[in-house]
Amino acid sequence: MKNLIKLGVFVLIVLGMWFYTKRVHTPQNQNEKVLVTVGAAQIKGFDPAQTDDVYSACEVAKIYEGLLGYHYLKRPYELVPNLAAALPTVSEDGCVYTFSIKEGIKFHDNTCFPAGQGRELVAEDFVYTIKRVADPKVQSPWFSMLAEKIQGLDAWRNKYAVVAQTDYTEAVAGLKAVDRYTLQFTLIRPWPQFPYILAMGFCYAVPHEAVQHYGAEFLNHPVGTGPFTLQAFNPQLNKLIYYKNPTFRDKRFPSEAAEAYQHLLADAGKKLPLVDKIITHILPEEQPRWLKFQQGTIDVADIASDSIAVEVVQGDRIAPRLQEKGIQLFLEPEQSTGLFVINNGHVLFKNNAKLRQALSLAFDEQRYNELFHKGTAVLAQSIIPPGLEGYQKDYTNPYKIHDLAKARKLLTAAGYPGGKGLPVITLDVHATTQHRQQGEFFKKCMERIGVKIKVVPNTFPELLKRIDQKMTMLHALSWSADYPDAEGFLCLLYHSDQSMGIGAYFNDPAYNALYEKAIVMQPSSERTKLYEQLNSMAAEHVPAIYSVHRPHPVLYHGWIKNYLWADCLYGTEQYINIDLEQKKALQAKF
Amino acid sequence: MEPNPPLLEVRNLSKRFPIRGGILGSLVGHVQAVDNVSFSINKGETLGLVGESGCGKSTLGRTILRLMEPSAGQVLFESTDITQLDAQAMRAMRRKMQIIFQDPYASLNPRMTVSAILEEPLKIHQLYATAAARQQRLYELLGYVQLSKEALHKYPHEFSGGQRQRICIARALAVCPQFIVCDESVSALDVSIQAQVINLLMDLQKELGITYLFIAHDLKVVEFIAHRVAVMYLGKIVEMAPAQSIYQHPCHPYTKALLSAIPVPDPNHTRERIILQGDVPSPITPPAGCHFHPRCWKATAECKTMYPAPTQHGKNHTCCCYHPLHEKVME
Amino acid sequence: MNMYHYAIRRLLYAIPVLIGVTLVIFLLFNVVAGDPTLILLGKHATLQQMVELRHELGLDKSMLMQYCDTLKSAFTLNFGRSWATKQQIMQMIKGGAYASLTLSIPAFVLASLAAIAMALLAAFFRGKLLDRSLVVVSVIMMSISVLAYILFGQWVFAYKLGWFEIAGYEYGFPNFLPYIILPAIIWIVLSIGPDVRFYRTVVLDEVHQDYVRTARAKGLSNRIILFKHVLKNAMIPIITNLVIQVPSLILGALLIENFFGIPGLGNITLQAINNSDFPVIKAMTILSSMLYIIFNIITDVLYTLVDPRVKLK
Amino acid sequence: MIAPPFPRSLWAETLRQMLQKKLTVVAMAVVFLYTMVALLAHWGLIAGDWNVEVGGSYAAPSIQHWLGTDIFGRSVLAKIIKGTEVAMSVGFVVALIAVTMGVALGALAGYFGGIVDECIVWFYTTVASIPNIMLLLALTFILGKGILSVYIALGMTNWVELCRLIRGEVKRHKDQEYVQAATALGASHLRKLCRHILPNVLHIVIICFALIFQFAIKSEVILSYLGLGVQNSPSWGVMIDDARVELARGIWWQLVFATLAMFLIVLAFNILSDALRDALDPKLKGK
Repeated sequence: MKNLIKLGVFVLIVLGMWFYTKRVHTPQNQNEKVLVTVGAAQIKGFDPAQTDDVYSACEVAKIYEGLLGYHYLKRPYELVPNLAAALPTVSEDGCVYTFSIKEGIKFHDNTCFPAGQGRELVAEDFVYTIKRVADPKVQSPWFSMLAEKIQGLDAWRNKYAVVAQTDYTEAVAGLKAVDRYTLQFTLIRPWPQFPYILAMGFCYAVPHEAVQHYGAEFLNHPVGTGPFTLQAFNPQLNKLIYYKNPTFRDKRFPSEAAEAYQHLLADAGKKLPLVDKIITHILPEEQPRWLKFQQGTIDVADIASDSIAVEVVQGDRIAPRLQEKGIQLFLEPEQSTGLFVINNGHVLFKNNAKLRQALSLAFDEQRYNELFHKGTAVLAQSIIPPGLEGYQKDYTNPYKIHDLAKARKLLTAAGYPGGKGLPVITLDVHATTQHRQQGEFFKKCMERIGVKIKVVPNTFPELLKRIDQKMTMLHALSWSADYPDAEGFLCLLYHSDQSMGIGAYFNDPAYNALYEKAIVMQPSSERTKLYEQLNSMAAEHVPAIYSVHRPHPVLYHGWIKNYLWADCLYGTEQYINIDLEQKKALQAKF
Repeated sequence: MEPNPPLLEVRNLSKRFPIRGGILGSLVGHVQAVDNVSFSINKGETLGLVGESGCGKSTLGRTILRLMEPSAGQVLFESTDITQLDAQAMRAMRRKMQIIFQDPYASLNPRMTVSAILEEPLKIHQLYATAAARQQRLYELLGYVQLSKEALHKYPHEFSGGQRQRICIARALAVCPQFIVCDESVSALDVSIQAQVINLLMDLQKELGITYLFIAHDLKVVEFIAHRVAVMYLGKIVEMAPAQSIYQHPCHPYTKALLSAIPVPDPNHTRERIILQGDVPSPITPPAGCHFHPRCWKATAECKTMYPAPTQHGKNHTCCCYHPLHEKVME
Repeated sequence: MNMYHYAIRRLLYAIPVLIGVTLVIFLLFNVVAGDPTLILLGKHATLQQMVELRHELGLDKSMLMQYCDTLKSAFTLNFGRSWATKQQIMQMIKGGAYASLTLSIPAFVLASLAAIAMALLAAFFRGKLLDRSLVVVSVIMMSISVLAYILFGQWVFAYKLGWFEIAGYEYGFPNFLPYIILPAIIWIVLSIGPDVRFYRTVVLDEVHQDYVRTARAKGLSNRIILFKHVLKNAMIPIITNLVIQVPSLILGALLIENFFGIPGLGNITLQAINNSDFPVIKAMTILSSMLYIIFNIITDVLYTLVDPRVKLK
Repeated sequence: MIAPPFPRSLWAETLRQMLQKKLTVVAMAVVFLYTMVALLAHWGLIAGDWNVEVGGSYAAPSIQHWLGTDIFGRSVLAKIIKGTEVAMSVGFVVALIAVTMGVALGALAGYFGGIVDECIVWFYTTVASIPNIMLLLALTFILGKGILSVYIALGMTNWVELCRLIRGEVKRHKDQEYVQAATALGASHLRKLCRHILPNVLHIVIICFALIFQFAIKSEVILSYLGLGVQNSPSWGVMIDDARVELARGIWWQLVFATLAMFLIVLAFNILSDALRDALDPKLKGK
């Protein structure tokens, strides 16, 4: 009995503490604008050169900035200068890019600088940043993007691959800081996509002082020029708190907008960033993420990869029960293509276009769209997603019409009447609930023409490994744009032994020749034609079964203003505003 | 001198158990359970082996049957040294020598019926070709131990202690052994049952000519059955003599002490009662000299230095003592 | 043999076990599971980069040398950096251990107290309705899947009823308290079933001992016998059972931590599994094996210390 | 002493004792029912059509679809029935593997002692020291995925406790007089082990079998959560795992019914193993 009493007392104490902490927690500075967001995966540190997943890239972009960026309110995407004073001047031959850099940009105040005062950003910082990506000691996953592109960089890298200490003072011909604010890149051959690359995360300016000061721990001590600062990153914290950067330069909210975004101009001309603080929760499971959003404790929820999206988004509208609470939906098609990639190097599929076509015809993308996207996705005809050059709105892939009779006929023609003689085909998927269900759906589709599929779930690295080692027959992947140029998609079917891409291992001489011709061209209607031609080749050879270009729904609460999502846009939190009045009013409804 | 060699002869038999200790489990000593024991048993004879618990008599019994491997010495059965036999030959030899244990509860497998228990030895040694012949043999065995045929289909837990011991006897008899070690076979039974079982064993000896090594912890039990008696103390046989001789003229003080512990069913009978001082010493570090000297009322300095050699005190009466109670036993 | 010899022997015996553990881990993760370069370099990797990286990680050394590295890391507790997050593994583990322990210690203490109390109650009312229902309830609690508890608990109690935080964690006392309550309750519900059953039989075993009969004969009340005498003696198996559970506290509850966003060791492990992050998996495995071994030794030594009946073998 | 009308082995005695308790009988009935369902499903007599779409995606439970439908419009009822086959086979095979390993190694170690014993003890201590989840993971790395690796992985991680118990018991029984008697009769090692010792430790095996059976069924959920579970066949684990992304959408039926199906059989096995323990070896309680 005594034990029971003790137990009771203990429980009471714990409950007391709980109520106490509840009380301590709720009051906040009512006038502080705090944006609460959520990430779905562990953040892998804050080193721009190492960050290669979307979730970490979003966090890095709050702190670091690049030479170029995209206009927040214009579509199609428009490159705008960010740390650069203006867009670069390009030489006649398309090989020399010259940038001038804005003056007076300061790095965050940090102990790595003398007196803790952030130093001014100069052209030399970009030279250092690019060299760092190429440094064999850093082993940046992004180097392949720059490989054989910039004059002298590959030689520099190869030299230090066998030397213990990399010497950053050794000059690289193609990377030159002409003066304090002028930067010059010299390319080996024309590369029209280069400015897009400079807008990507791994080219964000990194101060060498921080890298030297923190050494290997640099990834936990971000020092950038961006709108927000983070004291230090603790990987064991599922909650990141960013503060407005007090030394941020005078950057203003844009005052021009595309037709569709005119309503977002209320804050035009205001100094950025607009919020004082960002809190980012990391919650790997879908259920708690969604429940917390519904509870109103998370402001913005990117639900694109969640199955909940099916429930919430009805057509292009939000479910009424959510609308009542003032929840807003932002829905744009993603520049991505969902694929059931065929390993074209596999003995079964190599030189057997009919088999590939039969599978493609048997796949019921309409039903797929309904089940997994409630019909909101765009059915994919080929590899290029809508919104990119080369995408043809009216084009219909002859092998993308769901036609079982034709599929059976082709299967017979391929030598496997009714699936007879065909081994069980494996389909490797990422082992998440949703991907597994998608795999099962694919399996059910193929069963109708007598093709047996076995779904094999993998962890993501395992999946990549299997693809890389050409161990898969089919695998499900989704490819998203890194930059707004269809080249990023078309290259996936180009034969190259450099990197695996999506692992299609497709090798068609006609396609390869056309691709080589197109990629060195500056944007033009001629290039568009070539892109279209490549796209329809990619459709009819069926190196992969294209499923859908999925929509990207994001939910946010009514008090969040200026919210916008787009594929290549990172670091957009600086534009977001919070209506504190409305927040009070709406939160009363929860 | 007998014209025939003895059925069983034990020569200098020893059994040591290693003791491990220390951090690495190295050898730190031995338990000398059986120490250089020699004796022989003639065909049709019963040798009673008596001693306090822990003196090594059970170990001796089991070592003779090679249920434990001896550390040294020989066991000759019909002039064959069984300690040298390989597994195959030993198995064949086991037909000739059997054992009956102390605890009739632990010595029968509770998961087997009596018929399975009795049949097992027949199967192991492939004694009867047909099932019917085996069945017949089982009935015969039950007859020997005076159990009914119904017993065959029962499980051990359905029997009383005495009945179980009969089953054990039947099992031992199954292979027609010439020699049986009775390892305290009656100690766990009630006194009335003890007598029954002992009578049974004696009847069987008459009928089948079996030789017994009868192990017990007091002299009384052995009195009726044993032709000769050996007394054991701390791994050594201290006195061995024909039954009559030892009961009437115990030479060793220890034997005397054991004898004095037997109650006599006569209220008028008075007898000097010897109560031994102290406990049995540890067999790991037995006392120097005569092992019995710390408890002996006749011990002298001599006893503490060297173990006494066996001396003859009459026909077949040997004793290891410097101060025997009877110098010469009357014949 | 004395106590210290025994303890030292047990410790020495741990060495072959530890070697066994590292060997198994090494075989599984270095030899079988293989190449980390893709995990590290991602989809843009080039062949040359892979070769460079293998050299950097020492994967081009001989198997024996690699095993020595593994062994060395086990003894120096220096596991290097994670492949997936590039973080110092010991640093991750330290942070994770804090979060895990803030959940598991209160949950463990409460669950144990509750289980002991329930076991005593059950033993006190042996054979009565209360006893039987306690046993049945604990069996029922054991029979439901963890995942179901978590999903329902979070949905119903945290979201629908709003009693608890849905998910999240904050370092520092008492900030973490609101976040650990629901996970702790689920933990308690999960672990109380087997514990109640175990403790109940332990207590009942003691009840059958002679000293209880003597105490009864002296006229002591059932309550005093149960709490004063029985509990005191039953403490030995109870404490042993508690100590043996300690290593599992440190690893935490994999699923619970992941669902409630608690950045503990369970969470680290699961992330590592999902990322094929072998150094982290190896470190976690070696550490928890070592803890298991150490706590087993502690239990054994404790046992002999407390209970003179146990012989030192 | 009045002899019973016919002789009873200890096993028959146990059975009689167990049949006297209503709860135990119910538990046995549940196990029997599940076994029948599993067998019928295995032979394709029921739920052979689990893969057929019978209604719309995620239809709530109704008259037509008693337990609702899943994402593809397949009947949850049919999936649960088909899942019974998977669960029972996982339970059975895992328990079989674990018991075989545990008994074989435990018996060898306990019977022969010496170096054999030392090696086996070292082996199982090593295995016990490695957290189960890591072993499962590593084993599926090696074996690939699928039901076979589920069997082996769970089987390989659940034998240690049984091995420890069997080793102790065999050690104890080896020195019992009935085994010595068998030695004296010239029985071989194999005969002593199989005919004498093992039947006397079989009760532990039976109890552990029931415990491992239910534990394996429960573990399958965790494996499914990690993506290492049963593939290409409906299993309760996968259905519960699906609820991770379904429950928040208000789709509760897969989770509830799969949990319920699992709950019943696990509960039945728990009750049964308790009853077996009470009847066979009261000393083993709580182990």
